[in-house]
Amino acid sequence: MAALKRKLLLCVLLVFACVGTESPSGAPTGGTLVISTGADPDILMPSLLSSVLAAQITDLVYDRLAVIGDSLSILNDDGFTPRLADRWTWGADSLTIAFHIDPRAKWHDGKPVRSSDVRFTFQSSTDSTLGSQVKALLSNIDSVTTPDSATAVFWFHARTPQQFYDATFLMPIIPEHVWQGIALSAWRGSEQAKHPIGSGQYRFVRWVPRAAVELTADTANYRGAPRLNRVIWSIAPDFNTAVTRFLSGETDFFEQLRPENLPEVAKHPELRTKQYRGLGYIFAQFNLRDPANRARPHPIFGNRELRRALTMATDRSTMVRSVFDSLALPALGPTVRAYPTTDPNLPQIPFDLPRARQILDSLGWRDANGDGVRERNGRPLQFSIAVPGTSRGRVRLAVLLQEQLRQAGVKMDVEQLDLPVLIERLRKRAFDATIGAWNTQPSPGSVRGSWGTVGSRASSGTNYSSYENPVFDANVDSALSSFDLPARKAYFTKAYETIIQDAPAIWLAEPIPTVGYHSRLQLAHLRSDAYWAHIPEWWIPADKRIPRDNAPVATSTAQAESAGKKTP
Amino acid sequence: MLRYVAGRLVQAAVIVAIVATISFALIHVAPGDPFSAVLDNPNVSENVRATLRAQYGLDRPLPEQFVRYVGQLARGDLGWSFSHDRPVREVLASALPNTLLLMVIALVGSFALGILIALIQVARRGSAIDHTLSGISLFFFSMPDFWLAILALLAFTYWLPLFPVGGAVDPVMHEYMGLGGRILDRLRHLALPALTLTVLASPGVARYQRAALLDVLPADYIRTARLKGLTEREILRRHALRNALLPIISLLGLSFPALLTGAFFIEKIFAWPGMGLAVVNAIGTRDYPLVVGGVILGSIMVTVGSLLADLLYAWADPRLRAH
Amino acid sequence: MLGQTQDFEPISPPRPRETPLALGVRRLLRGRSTRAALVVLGIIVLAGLLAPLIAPYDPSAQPDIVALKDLPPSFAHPFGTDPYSRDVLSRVLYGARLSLLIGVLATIVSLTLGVAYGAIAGYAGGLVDAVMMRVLDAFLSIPRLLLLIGVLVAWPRLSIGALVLFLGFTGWFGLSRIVRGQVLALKHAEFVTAARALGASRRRILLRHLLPNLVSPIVVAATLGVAHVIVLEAGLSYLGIGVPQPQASWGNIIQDGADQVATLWWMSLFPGLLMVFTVMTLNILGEALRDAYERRS
Amino acid sequence: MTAPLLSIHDLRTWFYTESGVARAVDGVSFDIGAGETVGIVGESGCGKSVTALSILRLIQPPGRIEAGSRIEFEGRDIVTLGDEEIRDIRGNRISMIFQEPMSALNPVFTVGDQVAEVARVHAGMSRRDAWERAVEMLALTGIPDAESRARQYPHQLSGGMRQRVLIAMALMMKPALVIADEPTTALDVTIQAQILDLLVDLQKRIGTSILMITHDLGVIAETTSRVIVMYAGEIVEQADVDELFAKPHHPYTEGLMHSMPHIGHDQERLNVIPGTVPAPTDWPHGCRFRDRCPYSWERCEQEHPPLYQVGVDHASRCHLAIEPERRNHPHPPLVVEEGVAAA
Repeated sequence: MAALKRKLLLCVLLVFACVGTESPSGAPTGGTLVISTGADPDILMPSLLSSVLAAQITDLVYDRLAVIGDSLSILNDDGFTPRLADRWTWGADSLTIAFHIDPRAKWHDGKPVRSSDVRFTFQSSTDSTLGSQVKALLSNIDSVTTPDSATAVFWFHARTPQQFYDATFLMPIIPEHVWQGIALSAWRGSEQAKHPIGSGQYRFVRWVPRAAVELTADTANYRGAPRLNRVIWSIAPDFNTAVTRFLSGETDFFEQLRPENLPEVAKHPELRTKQYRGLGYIFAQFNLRDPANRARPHPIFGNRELRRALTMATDRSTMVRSVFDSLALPALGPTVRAYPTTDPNLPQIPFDLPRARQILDSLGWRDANGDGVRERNGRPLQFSIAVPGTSRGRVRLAVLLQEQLRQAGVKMDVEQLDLPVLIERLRKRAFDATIGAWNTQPSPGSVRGSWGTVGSRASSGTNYSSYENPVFDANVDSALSSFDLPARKAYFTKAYETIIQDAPAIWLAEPIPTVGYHSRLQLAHLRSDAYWAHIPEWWIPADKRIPRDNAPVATSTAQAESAGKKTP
Repeated sequence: MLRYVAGRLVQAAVIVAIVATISFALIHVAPGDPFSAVLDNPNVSENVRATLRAQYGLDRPLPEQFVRYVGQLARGDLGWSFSHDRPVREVLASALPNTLLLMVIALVGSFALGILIALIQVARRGSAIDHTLSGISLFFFSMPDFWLAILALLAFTYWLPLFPVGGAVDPVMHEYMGLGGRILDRLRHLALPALTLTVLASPGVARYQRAALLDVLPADYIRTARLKGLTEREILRRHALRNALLPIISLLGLSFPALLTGAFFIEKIFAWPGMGLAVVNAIGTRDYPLVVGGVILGSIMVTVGSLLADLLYAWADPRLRAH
Repeated sequence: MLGQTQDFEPISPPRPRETPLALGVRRLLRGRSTRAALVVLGIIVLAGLLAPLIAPYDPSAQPDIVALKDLPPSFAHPFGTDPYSRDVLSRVLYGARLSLLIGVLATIVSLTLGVAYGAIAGYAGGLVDAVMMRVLDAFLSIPRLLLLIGVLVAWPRLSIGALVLFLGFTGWFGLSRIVRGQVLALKHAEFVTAARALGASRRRILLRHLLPNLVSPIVVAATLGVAHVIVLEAGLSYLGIGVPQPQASWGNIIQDGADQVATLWWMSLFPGLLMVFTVMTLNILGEALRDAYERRS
Repeated sequence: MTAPLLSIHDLRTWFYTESGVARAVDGVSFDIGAGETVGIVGESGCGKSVTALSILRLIQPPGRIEAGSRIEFEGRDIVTLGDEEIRDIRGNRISMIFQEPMSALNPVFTVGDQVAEVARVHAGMSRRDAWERAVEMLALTGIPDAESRARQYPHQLSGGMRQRVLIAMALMMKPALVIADEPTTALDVTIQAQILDLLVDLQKRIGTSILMITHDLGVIAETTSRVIVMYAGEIVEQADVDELFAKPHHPYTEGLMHSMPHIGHDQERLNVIPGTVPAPTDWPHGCRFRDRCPYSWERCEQEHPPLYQVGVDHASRCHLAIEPERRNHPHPPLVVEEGVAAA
């Protein structure tokens, strides 16, 4: 203790001296990573969260049974590496998988991780009282049983290529003993959802809303200590402040640079940027059904030719360059290039303004009164597009689209809405058009929900366009049940071709996520679905540390908890 | 005096009651039900919705809702902020000290600066210095709050990075600082917003005070003072300023709304975690209870401020003190 | 300036046939800064009115969304371009039009309400007056911006007309107090008593005798009111609850560039400067008017 | 006769206003002997108050005492004194009493403080000594219970009391000259007489000279020994008080006499003389009174009359001095008062 004190004193005296210690594995540890972010997490509870930041934090605090490989293959257990489960065995009919829990695994409060925690996680996630968004994705899992405290067996309804993915990826495991006493309906507002206790390599220290979230290395972790001592998210009130904090060196890492930030970053020799392939795409989506009466087609967008004409009138690649510069590519369709099943040469509806005008003319939409807007039977070709006002990229795309469509004689009003209001309208299908963005998961199967008939008919479905084409559905289903990559790819390609030609949306952009980081930071691979997945492997060389790297670390759980409780 | 205070207190209570009525009307007359966003939001938990319904008694007849609402207000219950997932009162209470700190510094700073400028101007009235200062005052006086704040941010955090960007403390390192470091950290973060608000508020004070001094100067008693053989300086300091301070106390009361408004924009732009930032952010998230709570609290602050100013005036003016 | 010597009042007796307004204007035009302010304001108003003629580009045209966007000020685009490659100068000119229009219209609404309320309260007197004044006190103690935020958040997606109305509804409190004071003072003035003795109707007294005496405070309040509304509108637009987006107002243009202030500084600077000049000239004029009238009375 | 206490020579105080140069005082010369009481009488705007203020150099911009003017006091020319020296004279050697005792007192200080301030400035007295002296002085001016009155604020005193406070303030340093500018105009009739008596009484005790400025000939008659009549920035007549009342020479003085109200009858303007004082920016050529004068003839239009000697120590700025027969042919004034037509 006295020695420790002396050491601390030394730290204070020699602020710039480094106190790197060696971890058991021999890799140097120490250092603080400060990530700039522009908003608070919503809730630090894996089955309830919806913000990306919350996912980053909980992914580091909680563990899954196994994690997906960097190739993002979802086929069986290809490329998956052990986490909480140190090994697993498939049932003979492949309808069961038995996971063996790593006996060394402990929760951050010191209790061991047991198979009952896995079962508890599954049961709570699929309980409709909780209202988890994961529930729908877990439909193929019948149940989880626990023959002994170290074994959790997943029982599936059907044999599918992504069984293993469903069982492991979708559910970070939560501790039963922490949550069981709380009614499911009260989870959302609970203290536990603000002070997570997991089994990951980082433990939670504090969350001061609008200021910071701090994690510290779980030095006693069953997988060994992570290399960085601490990870802190510095929460700025808005995007620009977040960027400025990064540029000024107040933070080390910024997760999503905008094109206009690149020259700024370039002015700082100590800063670097790095791109990785993302899983998101942005599109202008039409409501194909009449908002007033869903039984009827939409008076404008019900017509496939008209929708195709709108796509034709849109110079997508120029728009993308205008808004994202080099940080995005034109979107291919309802998919991203990172999937191995995506053909990067999918045929597109070309930009052809004269042809678009021709089509609109032939459909009877003509500008008879010379006001620049086409009309048919007295109804002008006019609609409003709803965009979340907080998303600058989408607002910009909408304003550009407005001008492009104006040239084709289409009047589009841009309506900026607050995100919750917009989501509500989409859910009720009470909209004409919107600029949407999907951040997909490693599985391309999510397209079923967002563009398939299932997602259109189900009350909680996210196919807001109500696009329904059996050809598309059939090809997606075939792809998802196929174990052979070329076959999967062929089916998906057919499905994508179908939907692209039906044009329920104008496929706008596929952003290329670009992170900025301080050169002292040694990054590991940035995984497409979660750049933060490998944060425990990031490190800062001892000779490049700065005072904040050596700030004392909260070590014990008790300390961590009291620090957590301090937050109002 | 006591009667006067009592009268003013009653008046303040009436004001708060009317503000409450207005806010109630806003909630219920507004076409886009301000709670639809909450009540339909899948991310809002059932008990929050239940609280909201109970709070506003949304399914009861209007008069009953009103009585309920006023009762809750009287108990200091401003409802539930769903974007913060905490009672509005707590959100505002934790933000209020920051806003008050900003306002008090700006108030003291702007009055000191404003009076100083006015004294300089009046001492050299008609000179080039007077005209220049008048011009500068008017220029800043005419500046929209948010625009000056944007410029200040641009100038002193981007172009000339003297001050940290946003917040009340360093979000990362503050926890790890010693006492001295923490104080320094706070001051560094406070400096720019407080200075900006001071600069925004000073011209009004300077202009008002200059006019007040000039109003006083032709007064016969100033001539009397001159006649006694006092120097211009003594006259300005002893006789004129003392009299011109009375209108400045009225200005104190009048300047609260402007100061609060300025604080709103400044908090937004400098991310200063006060009630302005809370309310402005609540606009974005349509957290209506928080917005209304902010309006009510802001009005109370203004009312209390002008009440204090009035009492101060009554105390400072011998003609009123006697009664 | 001759106030020093009380003996010395009647320098030049007012010309008998001059109306108060004409006298005010004549007094007004004497100051150098006032004349300068009038010229500057005139230019800005004219520029707003003639925006369609003098704006170098269509304010909503996006000539080249890749090559011409985010351009700093240059000869071709004196105020630069915005992220949609639109010409900021043209937008600022059209913005002047809208911002001034909103300012004037909202002020007209305020004046009507303020004069009506103040005149009624002052003329009625007694309990009615007392109640009306207490209500007014309450309104006065709600900061106008806060009140507007409360209203505009409750009424999302307002048309510009409605915005004008709300700006007007929240701007009459101060004036009505002045009007009430004047009416109260004038009510017992000899000429009103005389008119009443001669059997003039209440309406006639209000219109023929009281209103003309209210002209000066109204003109002053109007001038300063327009300035205030312009600033308010810009502030609300900056917060995203003012003028809806596709239209350009000064506040809107600043808001367009607000999330990139550091890189698109010209989008904040120029509309802001123009706004400051407008408000400044209006303030100068308002004060000069006040001086002119106060010296008369 | 010994050298006069105050000797004013060719005093010209002009105001440079927006509408032109207002020659408020335009070549005034007179003397005041030690212990003497001199009155200046005239209508509003005739320049009598500006003359008084000029003596103390209290003219504020845009007003200015023109070069060539001389105000000799105790051997020094006030016009050219430094700020320091003039301040030393103010309140000390020369003091002044105003018309409005309410506004002349600072509302936020007690009256005792204000009286004491004079002693602190000029005698360098301590706060305490000055206060005692002030109370003494207040008592001397006939304020009952001066000790407690001194602790009161101006608004707590009656008008007469306030005037006494001002007198106490003025006499605090036993000045050589007190200028009383309409000291009784704002007061009740009964108080007026008391205050005048007090002034005369104190003058006798202290031996100070008084320059009494008023529009009220009654006050003049009661208090002064010599009278100066001012009109349009000039002295139009000057004589011993008895001489003047017995044999007024200037038609303006005559007019004043005719319109003289009974003492105490407060009347701000002597409306009986038709017409108004012309604008100081635009004095008429020739005689400045001619437009209102019942005797005026061509000479009055062409020649600006000098001060004619019309008796022993009696001067008048009227051409009647050389064409006395004109007095027998009065005619109605030339100018109808402005605004009469409109009324």
